[in-house]
Amino acid sequence: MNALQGIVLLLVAGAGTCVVVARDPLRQAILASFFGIVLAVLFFTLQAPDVALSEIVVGAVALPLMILLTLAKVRGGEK
Amino acid sequence: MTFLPYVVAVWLFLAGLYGIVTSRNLVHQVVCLSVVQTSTYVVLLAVGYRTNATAPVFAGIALTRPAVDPIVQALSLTDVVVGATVSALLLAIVVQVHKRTGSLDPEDLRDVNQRIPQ
Amino acid sequence: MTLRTRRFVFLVMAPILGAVLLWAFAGLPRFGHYRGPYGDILNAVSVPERHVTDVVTAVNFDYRGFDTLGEEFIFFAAVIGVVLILREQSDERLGHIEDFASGRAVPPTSDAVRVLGLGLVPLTVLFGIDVVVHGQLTPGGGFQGGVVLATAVLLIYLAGEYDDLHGLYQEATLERAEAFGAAAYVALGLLGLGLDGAFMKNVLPLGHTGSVWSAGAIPLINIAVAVEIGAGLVMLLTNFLHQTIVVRPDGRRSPLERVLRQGRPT
Amino acid sequence: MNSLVPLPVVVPLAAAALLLMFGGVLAGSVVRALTVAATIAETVLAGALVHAARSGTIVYWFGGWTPRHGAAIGVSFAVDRIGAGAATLAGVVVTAAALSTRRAFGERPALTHALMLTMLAAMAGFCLTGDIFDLFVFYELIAVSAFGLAAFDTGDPRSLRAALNFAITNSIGAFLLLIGIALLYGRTGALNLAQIGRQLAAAPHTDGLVVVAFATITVGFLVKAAIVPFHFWLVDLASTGPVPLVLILGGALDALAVYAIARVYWTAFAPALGGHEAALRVVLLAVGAFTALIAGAMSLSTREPRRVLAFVLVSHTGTVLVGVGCLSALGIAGTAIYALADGAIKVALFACIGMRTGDREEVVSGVAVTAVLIAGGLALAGFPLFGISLGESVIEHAASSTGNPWIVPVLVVASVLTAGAVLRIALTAARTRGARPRAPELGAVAGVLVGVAIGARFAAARWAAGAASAFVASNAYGRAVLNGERVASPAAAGGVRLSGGSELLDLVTVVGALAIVVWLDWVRPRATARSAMRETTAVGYAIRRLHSGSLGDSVTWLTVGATTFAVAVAVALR
Repeated sequence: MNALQGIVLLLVAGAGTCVVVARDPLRQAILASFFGIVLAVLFFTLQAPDVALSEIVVGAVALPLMILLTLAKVRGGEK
Repeated sequence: MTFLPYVVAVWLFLAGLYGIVTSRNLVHQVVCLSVVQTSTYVVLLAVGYRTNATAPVFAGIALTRPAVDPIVQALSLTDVVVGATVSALLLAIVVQVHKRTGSLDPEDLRDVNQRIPQ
Repeated sequence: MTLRTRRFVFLVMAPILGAVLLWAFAGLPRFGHYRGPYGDILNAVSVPERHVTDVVTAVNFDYRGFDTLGEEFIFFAAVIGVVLILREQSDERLGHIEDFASGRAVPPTSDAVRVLGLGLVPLTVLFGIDVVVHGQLTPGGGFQGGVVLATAVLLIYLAGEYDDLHGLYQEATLERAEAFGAAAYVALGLLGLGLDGAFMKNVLPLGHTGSVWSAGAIPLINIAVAVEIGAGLVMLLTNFLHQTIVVRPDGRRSPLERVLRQGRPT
Repeated sequence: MNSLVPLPVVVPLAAAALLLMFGGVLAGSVVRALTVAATIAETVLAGALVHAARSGTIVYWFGGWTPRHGAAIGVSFAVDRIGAGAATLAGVVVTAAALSTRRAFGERPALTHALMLTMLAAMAGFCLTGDIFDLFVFYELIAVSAFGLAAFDTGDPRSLRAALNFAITNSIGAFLLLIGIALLYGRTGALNLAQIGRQLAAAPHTDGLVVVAFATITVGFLVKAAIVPFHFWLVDLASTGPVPLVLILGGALDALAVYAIARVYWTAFAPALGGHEAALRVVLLAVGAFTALIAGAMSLSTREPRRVLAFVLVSHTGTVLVGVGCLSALGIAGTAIYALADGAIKVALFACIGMRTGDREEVVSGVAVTAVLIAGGLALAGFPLFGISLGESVIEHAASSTGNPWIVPVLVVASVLTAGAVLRIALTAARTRGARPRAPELGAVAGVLVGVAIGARFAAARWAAGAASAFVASNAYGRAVLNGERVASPAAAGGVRLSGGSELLDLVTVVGALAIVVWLDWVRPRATARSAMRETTAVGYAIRRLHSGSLGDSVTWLTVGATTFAVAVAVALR
């Protein structure tokens, strides 16, 4: 394992923990997007560009977007 | 050091599970579930990795170059799609739960109106 | 269980579960020492046998194409599920305006955002098509390209053109497109069954390795998948967006902007 | 004949896609008719495979990718009689469910029926596949199709909660399954079950990896089978979810999940773990017996009809697990008969109870309903006419002959409890003059299924012994899949003979069940009858508290169960 992989792995663990620890869903959505990007970087370093590309479009874009839309809906009703 | 990917995977699995168990917000719970799932991507890709090998894409490189395992990547791709779809479904249910109960707290969904026996 | 009991029970169990899992991982070959044989066989034979350069695509759409058929139907079922769950109930009115009765007006989308958003649409479409048709050559393919294509539609929303977009299609059209993508995958599988007795057999001419029309049925399957994923994802997002519609003073609606401007709740 | 093999999966999938494409303009009754046509087609195709597999396992390679030098490069279906029989059962049950959708899935019929079809296709693939990742894909397709149906009743927060619970716990189960698959793949470099079996057996000793891979994969299926303590989602869903979905879950899905445990064990693990069989057997039997007993007891804690049936369902899945857990051909044979007859009876019972879906104060009544409920109760009690009695006695025999005679009293008690619970609902139905059931087709469905359950007594018994012997022949399976040898089915020798049940035990169970009804409804205060929906005892209240539908509780129990099971397997195999 090279140093880059080690660093990215630790970043993944850290980012994942932050996503869990963040109890405010809006902040969590942004963190989840960041987590998706870090994961994609990890997949690139593991020589998996196909998976990395999917993770970017899904984990960093589509999923956070759906979370934001859900929050838009439920926050509107909380007022 | 070479054990790090698996430690990270176990960590993500348990951290996400902890989030689900202690969550007070359904959206948070759904996101934690997706964190649990990322542990499976990490395990799969780590299992198929080979040091100093290229990606299994042979555009412009010799076929004899050592490459990492393409199978686990195909499996992870499926896994990513599954994860996204399950999250979408869960979020849709969460929207409806909020519409019906006005709350996102999973604890508010419990059965509490059962009569206590004398 | 109370929250505290739950946390306590979990924190007792989790280290044991973690230890058990690590015990198992210790039995794997050391990281970086993949031993094969499955992946190595396919790395060696895919390029000569299937005329692809991206082996992952050959695995996904040919050697293990049946798995991917299942995967596409997982997506198919999920989209149907979301449409069902978010369908309008008899006691609901379109748009749930009452949910947004905060009394605050949402400012209209600025022209700059609109121009930028719409300007990006053709670029995104081109990029999406590029990702789809080069699936067998470079990383990417029908799934990733389909998501990118759906994003192009999303940009139109972002630019605040919801009403304009809404005129472009009806939900039934999207449903048909999604179903068509899924059905086309099945049909390509049946082609192999009909011509050579094996479902999912790639019977089309393989072409020259490295060209866009190579690898037999793989590009066609990629296109089918892109149609299904693209239409399905637009349906997913439309349904979520539909739940968040707000009526703006000038009669236009912009949902996303509201979230982004609103920030954290007070 | 060979090109028939993929069709039980392909036909429903194609039908689902076409339904979505053109079904939007069709009337509900047309959509239902088309769906039933597709499910019947699947049933007939799977039934044809049962017939075709009588002379040995049929191996089918998708894309024509046959193995090279004993290494699989594609995905295979490996069809034997038990697998094809399970796919047939799935077809029968989904057909029954599709016939009962008029009230439950009245809106957007094309969409709901398309989901039922993808679910059926996935169940068929789940039964027929010979590849462990393909098994995972179908596991997920079943789940994702079911999630949308589970949350269909969006007006009812309890139903939504059940759907969330279902989706979250099943997803975690799927992740555990996938981790197990990754472990096996890292060790063997294979996804084909037969190839994994060979590679694992070639290793000199079993280590932590094999043990934990077995544990995580099994837990993944136990979650789907709703074995205690993974059962919370099912109790919630079966007591609030849409009836057609509950029919599928109760009639086939839980049994299929246990089937998958048997399939993976006999193909991938048995060659390597064979030496530890006795210890492993005790673990599996203990889990199954615990489930049968605990859930059976809990089924008497409430009078809410669907909730009672939910616990009955869990209890009987425990019995199915006991049958598989015997790790013998006789156990598999008993399980096959039991699952077929029990599945049919449970569909009939849920069909009757679920007629008045939607309102919380469910009152069932009517002569036909009462008759089916009484027949169902007697069937569960082991009335000799039904297949359940034969299946259970074969399972008991299998457990005794593998050195675990303690299973016999456990299963008898579980039968007494669950039969008593069902007879209590029948009694309520007979005494209540509530609304008449408004869906005559459900009565017809129920009648047919009671017939199936009786038929299983005689028809299934004839082939179960031979089919089970072929199912457990790991070596022959491996040769058929990887070497393309046409291996003749082993004769049903090997000690597999099905003897009929002991009539005395059956009598004891029936009398016991009746005694429970008399005790709870006459000897004890009459108050229970009046407040049918309320828990009236401290125990009932405690059980209700435990099953309050909390998502966090379900996942906590899942963690506890998974950890305990993994540790137990590890200790047993040391």
